[in-house]
Amino acid sequence: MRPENYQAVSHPPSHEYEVFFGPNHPGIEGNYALKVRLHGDEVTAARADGGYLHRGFEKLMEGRLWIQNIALVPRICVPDPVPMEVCYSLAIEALGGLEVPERAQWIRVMQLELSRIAAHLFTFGGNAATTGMYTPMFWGIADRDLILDLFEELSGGRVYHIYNIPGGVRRDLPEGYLKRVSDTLDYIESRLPDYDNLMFTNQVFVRRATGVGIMTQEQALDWGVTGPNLRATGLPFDVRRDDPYLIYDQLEFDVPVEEAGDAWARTLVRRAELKQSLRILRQVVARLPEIDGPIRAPIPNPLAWNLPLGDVYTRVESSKGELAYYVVSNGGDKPWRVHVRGPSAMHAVQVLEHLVTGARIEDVAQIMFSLDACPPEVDR
Amino acid sequence: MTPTDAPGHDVTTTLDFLLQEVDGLRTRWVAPRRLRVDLPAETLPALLELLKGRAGYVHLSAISCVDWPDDGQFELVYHTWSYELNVLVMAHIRIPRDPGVYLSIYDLYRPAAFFERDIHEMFGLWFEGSPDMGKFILTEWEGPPPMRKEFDGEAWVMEQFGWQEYRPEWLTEIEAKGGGISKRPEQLRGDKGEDGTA
Amino acid sequence: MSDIDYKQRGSLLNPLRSLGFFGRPPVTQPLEPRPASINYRGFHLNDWEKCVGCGTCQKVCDNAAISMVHIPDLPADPAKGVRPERPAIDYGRCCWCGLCVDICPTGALALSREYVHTCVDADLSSYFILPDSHGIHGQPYEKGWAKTADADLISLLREPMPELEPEQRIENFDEIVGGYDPQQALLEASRCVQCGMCHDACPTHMHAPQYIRAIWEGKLEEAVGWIYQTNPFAHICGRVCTRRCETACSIGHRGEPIAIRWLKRYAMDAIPHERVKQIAAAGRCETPSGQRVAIVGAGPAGLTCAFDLAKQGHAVTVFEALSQPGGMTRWGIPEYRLPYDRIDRDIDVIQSLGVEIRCNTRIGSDITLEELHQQYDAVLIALGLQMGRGTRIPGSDHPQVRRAVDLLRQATAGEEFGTPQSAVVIGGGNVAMDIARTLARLQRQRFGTAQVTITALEELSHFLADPVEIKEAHEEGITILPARGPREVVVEDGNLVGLATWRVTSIFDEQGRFSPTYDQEDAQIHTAEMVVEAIGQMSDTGLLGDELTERLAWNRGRLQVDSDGRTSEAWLWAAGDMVRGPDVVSAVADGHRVAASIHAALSAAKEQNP
Amino acid sequence: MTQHEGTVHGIARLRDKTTLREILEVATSFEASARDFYTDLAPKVSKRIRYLVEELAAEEQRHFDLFNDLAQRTDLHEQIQQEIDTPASDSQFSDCLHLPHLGEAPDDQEVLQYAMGREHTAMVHYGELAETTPPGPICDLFHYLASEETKHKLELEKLYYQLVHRGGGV
Repeated sequence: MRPENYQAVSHPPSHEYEVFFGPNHPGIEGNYALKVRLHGDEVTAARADGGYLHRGFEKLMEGRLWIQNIALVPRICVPDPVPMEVCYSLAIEALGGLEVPERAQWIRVMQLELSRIAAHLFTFGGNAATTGMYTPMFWGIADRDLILDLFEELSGGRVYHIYNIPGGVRRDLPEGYLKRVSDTLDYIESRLPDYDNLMFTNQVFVRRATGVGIMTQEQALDWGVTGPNLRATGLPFDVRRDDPYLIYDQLEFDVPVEEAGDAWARTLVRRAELKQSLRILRQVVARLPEIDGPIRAPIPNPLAWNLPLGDVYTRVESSKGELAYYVVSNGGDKPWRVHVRGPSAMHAVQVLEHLVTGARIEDVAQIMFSLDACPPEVDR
Repeated sequence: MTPTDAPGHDVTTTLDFLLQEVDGLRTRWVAPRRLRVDLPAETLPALLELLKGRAGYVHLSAISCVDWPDDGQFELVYHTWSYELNVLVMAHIRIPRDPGVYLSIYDLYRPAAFFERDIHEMFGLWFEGSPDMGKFILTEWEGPPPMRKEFDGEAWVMEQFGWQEYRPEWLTEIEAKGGGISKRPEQLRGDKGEDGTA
Repeated sequence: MSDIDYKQRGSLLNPLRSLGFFGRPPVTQPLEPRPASINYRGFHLNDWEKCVGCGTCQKVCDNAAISMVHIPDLPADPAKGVRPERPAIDYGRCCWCGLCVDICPTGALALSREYVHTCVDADLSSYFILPDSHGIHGQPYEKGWAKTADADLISLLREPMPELEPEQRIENFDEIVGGYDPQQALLEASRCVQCGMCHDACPTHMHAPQYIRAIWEGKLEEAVGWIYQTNPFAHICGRVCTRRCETACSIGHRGEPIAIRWLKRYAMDAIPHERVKQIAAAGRCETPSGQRVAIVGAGPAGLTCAFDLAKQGHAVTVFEALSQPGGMTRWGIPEYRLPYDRIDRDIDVIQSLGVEIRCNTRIGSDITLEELHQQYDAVLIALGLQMGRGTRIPGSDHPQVRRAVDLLRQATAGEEFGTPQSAVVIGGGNVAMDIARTLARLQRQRFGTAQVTITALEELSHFLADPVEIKEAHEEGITILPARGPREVVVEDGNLVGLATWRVTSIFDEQGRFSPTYDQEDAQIHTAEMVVEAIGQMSDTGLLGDELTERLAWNRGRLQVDSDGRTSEAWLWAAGDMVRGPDVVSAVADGHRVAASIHAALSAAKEQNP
Repeated sequence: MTQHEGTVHGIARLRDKTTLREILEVATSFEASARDFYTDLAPKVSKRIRYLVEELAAEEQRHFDLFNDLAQRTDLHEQIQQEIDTPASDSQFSDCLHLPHLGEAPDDQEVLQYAMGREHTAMVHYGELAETTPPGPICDLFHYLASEETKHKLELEKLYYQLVHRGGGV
C-alpha cells in the first residue's frame, strides 16, 4: 500500500471504516486499488489509487524510434492489445501519409474483432467471479485461449502480438488460416447457449447485477463514459460506425444498446456485441480471400525514418470504449509526444468513484468489472 | 478516409459558421472529421462553451499536453466530440512554460478533472479551479515532473539501476581467445551518430 | 434490447440441463510444453554462415537486449563486408518482438519455436545467449518467425539514378549521370543501416556512415566535412570511385547496396565551391614548418599527399609533366564519366591550401630527381601508370596499332589523332571501355556512325571492367566479343586490315590462375582501320636514372616501399598506382599514408636540428 | 635463338643418341646453356625487372638438376611412365607472340616473350622426338621432357598475362 494510504484514519466513529480494496484482491483488475470509506456496509466515499503499474509508456515512447514502439503499445492493455497496435499505427500512417493496403485493413479488422471477443470472454469470466460464480471464468479463459491460439499462429505471440506495424501488418496469413478462424467462430457460437444458460439467464448473476451501479445517459455523457458502458445507457454510439476507420464502413453490424445503465445492462451490451463481432468476422472470413495485394505499404528504413512535423488524433473502438492516440512529431525519428487516451482512464477513476459511492461493499467488485476497466490504460 | 465517410456539407458549414462567433481563431480541416482550431489561451473557455452549448460537444475525449521547451511553452490540446455532428474539434492553445498555470475547465467538462490532474502530475502544470491536483500515480516520486523534456528518463534509469552482469561459459571461452563483447547495447543508447560506425 | 429472456426464472429442474456436460469431452491440456505455431517468436536462431556481424539487429532492438561479440575464430573480410562478430541476446531484456529478424540485412536471424528456458539464480548467466543455428539448449527446433519478402524492413532497391539515354549521349561527351535531387538523396541515404562495413572496406576509410547520416539529416556541410576528413578527391571519387564500400555494404547481400558514391557526389555538388574550400581547410596548421617537400606527379596520390602536408604547414611543390594536374583522372577518364570542371574543383581546393603545382615540368629533362633531392627536405614520386602495354603480336608494330592510354590522353588534350571509321579494341578493363566509347563518340561526331569492336581474352563474367561500363558500352552500340585471343594484326600491302583472333576455350586452370587455351578452328578476322591495345599499364620509371634504379630496392618489378611508402632511400617516398596498382581511392589512401610518414620524418628531422 | 638450339640441328643431335644417358646429356646441356644465357643477361637488364631474369635462370637450373638426377636414377623408367600419363597440353598462347631479338637492355615483356619462345621450342623438340621414337623407355623420356617444358611454358604464360594483360601496375 502506498504511504498516503498508511495515514491513520482520524478517530472514525465505530461504524465507519476505511477499507483498502485491492490491489491484492480478486475483485480488482491489475495492480489497482480503491480506498473506500464505509458506513456499515455502505460506501460513503471512494478514492481510486493508480497502483504500482506505472511503466511510463508515454515517456518511453519518446525515446524510441517510431517503429520500436509497436513492441510497447500492446502492453498498455493486456486483455485487448490489438486496438493499441492499430490505433498507434493509424497515427503513424496519418503523420507519414502512408496508404494501408486493403488486404492489411481487412486483416486488421479481423484481429480487432478477435481481440474484442477474447476481451469480452475474459470480462464475462471476471464479472461472474465477482458474484462468486467461477465456472464462467474458467470457461471464458479457456475459450479465449482458442483465440489466443489463432493469434499465436498469426503473429507468433499469444498475448503481445506485435503484429501491426505502421503501413500494415507484419506477415500475411498462414496457409489455411481463415478456415481455422472459421472453425473457432463456429465453436464459440456453439458455446453461446452454454454461457446464456450458465450466466446470462442465471438469476444469481442477473439479480446481483440488476440495479447495481446505475448511471443515467446524462451522467454517462457528463463523466466522459464511452463504449459499451455508454451504450448501456441508451446512446447508440460506436466509433467503428460513427467515426469509421479501416474498412468498417464496408461491414454490416449493429450497435447494440440497453437503456437501464446498470451493471446488468452493461453485461447485456457486451453479450450482444460479442455476437456482432462474430457477425463481422464471418464477413471478413468470406471477403478476405478475394482481397489480394500487399500486406504493408512500403516504409522507409526504420533506423532512418523521420515523420513530418505534425500531430494527429486517432481513435478506435476497443472492447472498453473509445481508445485514442494523440501523436506529435517534431520532424524527427522518434515521437515527440504520445498521449494514450484509454477509455478506462475515465471509467476506472471518476466514474468508478461515483458509482461505488452509495453502493454496498459487496457490489464494489461487480461495479468495477461491469465497467470493464483496464487499469494499465489509466496508469500508462 | 473515403469521401463517403466525410460529414455532410451542412455540418462543416454549420461548424465554420458557428466558430465565426469567437474572435482570434484559426481553423483548419485536417481530415474529414477532424477540425483543428488554434486560438489564444484566454479564448478557449468561450470556444468550449460555444461548442458544448450550440453544437452538441458534450464529450471531452482528452486533454493532451505537449512540452515545447525551445519555445518556452506548453501546448494544451482539447479534443472534443459532438455526438450530433460526429466531428472532432481539436482546440490547440499554448501557455508559457513558466509559471505553467492555466484555468480548469472542470465546470464545463467533468472528465477534465482526471486529465488536468494527470497533466499536473506529469508536466507540473497547475490548473486553477481543478477539483483535485493531488498525486495519483507518482505518490513516491520526489523528482521533477517526468514528462517534461528536460527529464531524461533513460539517464535516470541508467543511474538508478545496474545492468545484469552475465558470465556464461561461452563468453569466457571467447575471451580466452582474445575476443569478447565488442559493443554493448548501452553504448548505442543516446549515441547520436558521433561515431556511427560499429 | 436483449434477445434473451433473462427475467424468466425458469423451472426448478433447470440445473439438470447441466447434466448434458457429462457427454462432452473435457478441456484438458497436457503438462509438457505444447509445440509452438509456425510463426512462433521463440528463442533466436542465427545462421553464422550468413551473419556478417553488421550489428543492425542491435540497433533496432528496442530493449537494448543485444550485444555484439567479437569472435576471433571467425573469418574477417572487410572487402566483402564480413566482420567476425555475432549478436548475443540478453533474455532478461528481450521482448521477442522480432524486429531484429525483420531488419536483418542478410536474413541470418530467425526466431525458433523453442520457448522454454528457466534456471535457478546461480545459473542466471544462462539468460545471456550467443545464438547459432542449433537452438539455445542444443536441441534442434524448427524456425518460427523468419524473414519474409513482404515484411522485410530493409529497402532492397536503390533510388534510381537519372541518366542520359543512349541516344542522348552517343554523340557527345556530356556527363551521363544526372545526380540525385534532394529528395532522392534523402531517400537513398535513409536506406543506410549505419553498420560501417563501407568504412572498413574503403582503402582510405572514408566516414561514409557519418556523411550518409548527415545527408539524411539534411546537414550537407557536415557531410562535406566528413568527406574531407579522409578524401580531398571528393568530387572525383563521387563520380568514378571503384566503390569497394558498395561491395561491402550489408544491404548488398540481398539487395542493391546503398549508392554511397552517388551520395558523396550529391553532397559535394550541393555545397558551393568557396564553402567547400573553407570546410576543407578546417584543422589547417597556421604556422609554417619551414620545410619543403617535392612531389612528382599531380595525380590522386601525389595531390592527396600534398593536401595533407600543406595542411600540416609544409611548403609543397608538385611537379607535373603534362599541361594540367589530375593524373589519370584527367588524362585517362573520359569527360562523360568525369567532367573536367569537377577535377578542377578538387584541385582548386588543394591549391587553395597553398600547394604549388608546376605543370609542363618533366623530371629528367626539365629538372632532375637529384636536384629535387638536393633542394627539398623530402621527395615523393607518384608517377602513376601512364604507359600502355602492347600485345606484341605479329603486326602490332604497325602505325595504326595504338595504345589506349595514349589516345585517351590525346582526346583529353583535344589533339587530332586520326579518328578511324572502324576500330578494334583489345582488352576487357575499364580503359578498354573508355577508349571504345570515346572512339564511338568521335566517330559519330565525324562520320555519323560508329563501328567499334572490343575483343577480350576473358569471358564477360571475368571482365575487369565495371559491369555498368559494359552495360553502357553495349547500349552505345559497341560490339563486345568476349573470349577472343588476339593472334595477329593483319596487314596487307602495308595497310592495316584488321585483327585476327582465336576463340579462347578456357582461361583459368584448376587453381583459378590464368592459363588460356585456344581453339584454332575458330579463327576470325575483325576488320578495322585501327587496332587499339587497352591491356595492362606500366610506370615510366626511366626518370629515376640507372644509378638510382640500381641503388633502390625493388620488389617484383615495383619499387619496394615500407608500409608507410618510404623507399630504400631515406629521402624518397613512392605512392599511388605505381606502388599499389591502378585505383583512384587506393591512391588517395596511399597519399595519406605517405604524407603521415613524410610528416613524421620531417618533424623528427626538425627536432634533431632545430 | 642461341647457337645451341637451332631447330634442325637440335633434333638431329638428339635423334642420333640412342641411350637414355646420351639423350639426357644433350638435354642437360640445353638447360645449362639457357641458364648461362639468363645469368649473363641478368646484370644487363634494369634492376626493376632483374628478378624475372634471375627466376628464369633458377628455373633452368632446376631443370638442369632434374635431368642430372634422372640420369643417375635406376627407377627411371617407372617414373617417366607415370609422368607421361598426364601430359600437359599446349595452349598456343605464346605462339602468337613475336620472338624478339633480345638487345642489350630488354624489358620485362621481351624477356618473358623470349623465355616462352624458348620453352615452346624445347617443347616442340621433345614432342617431335617422342613422335618419331619407337615406343619404349626412350620415347617415354621424350614425352616426359616435352611435358616438363610445357608446364614451364604455362607458368610463364600466366605470369605474362598478369603482367601485361591484367590491369598492370608494374
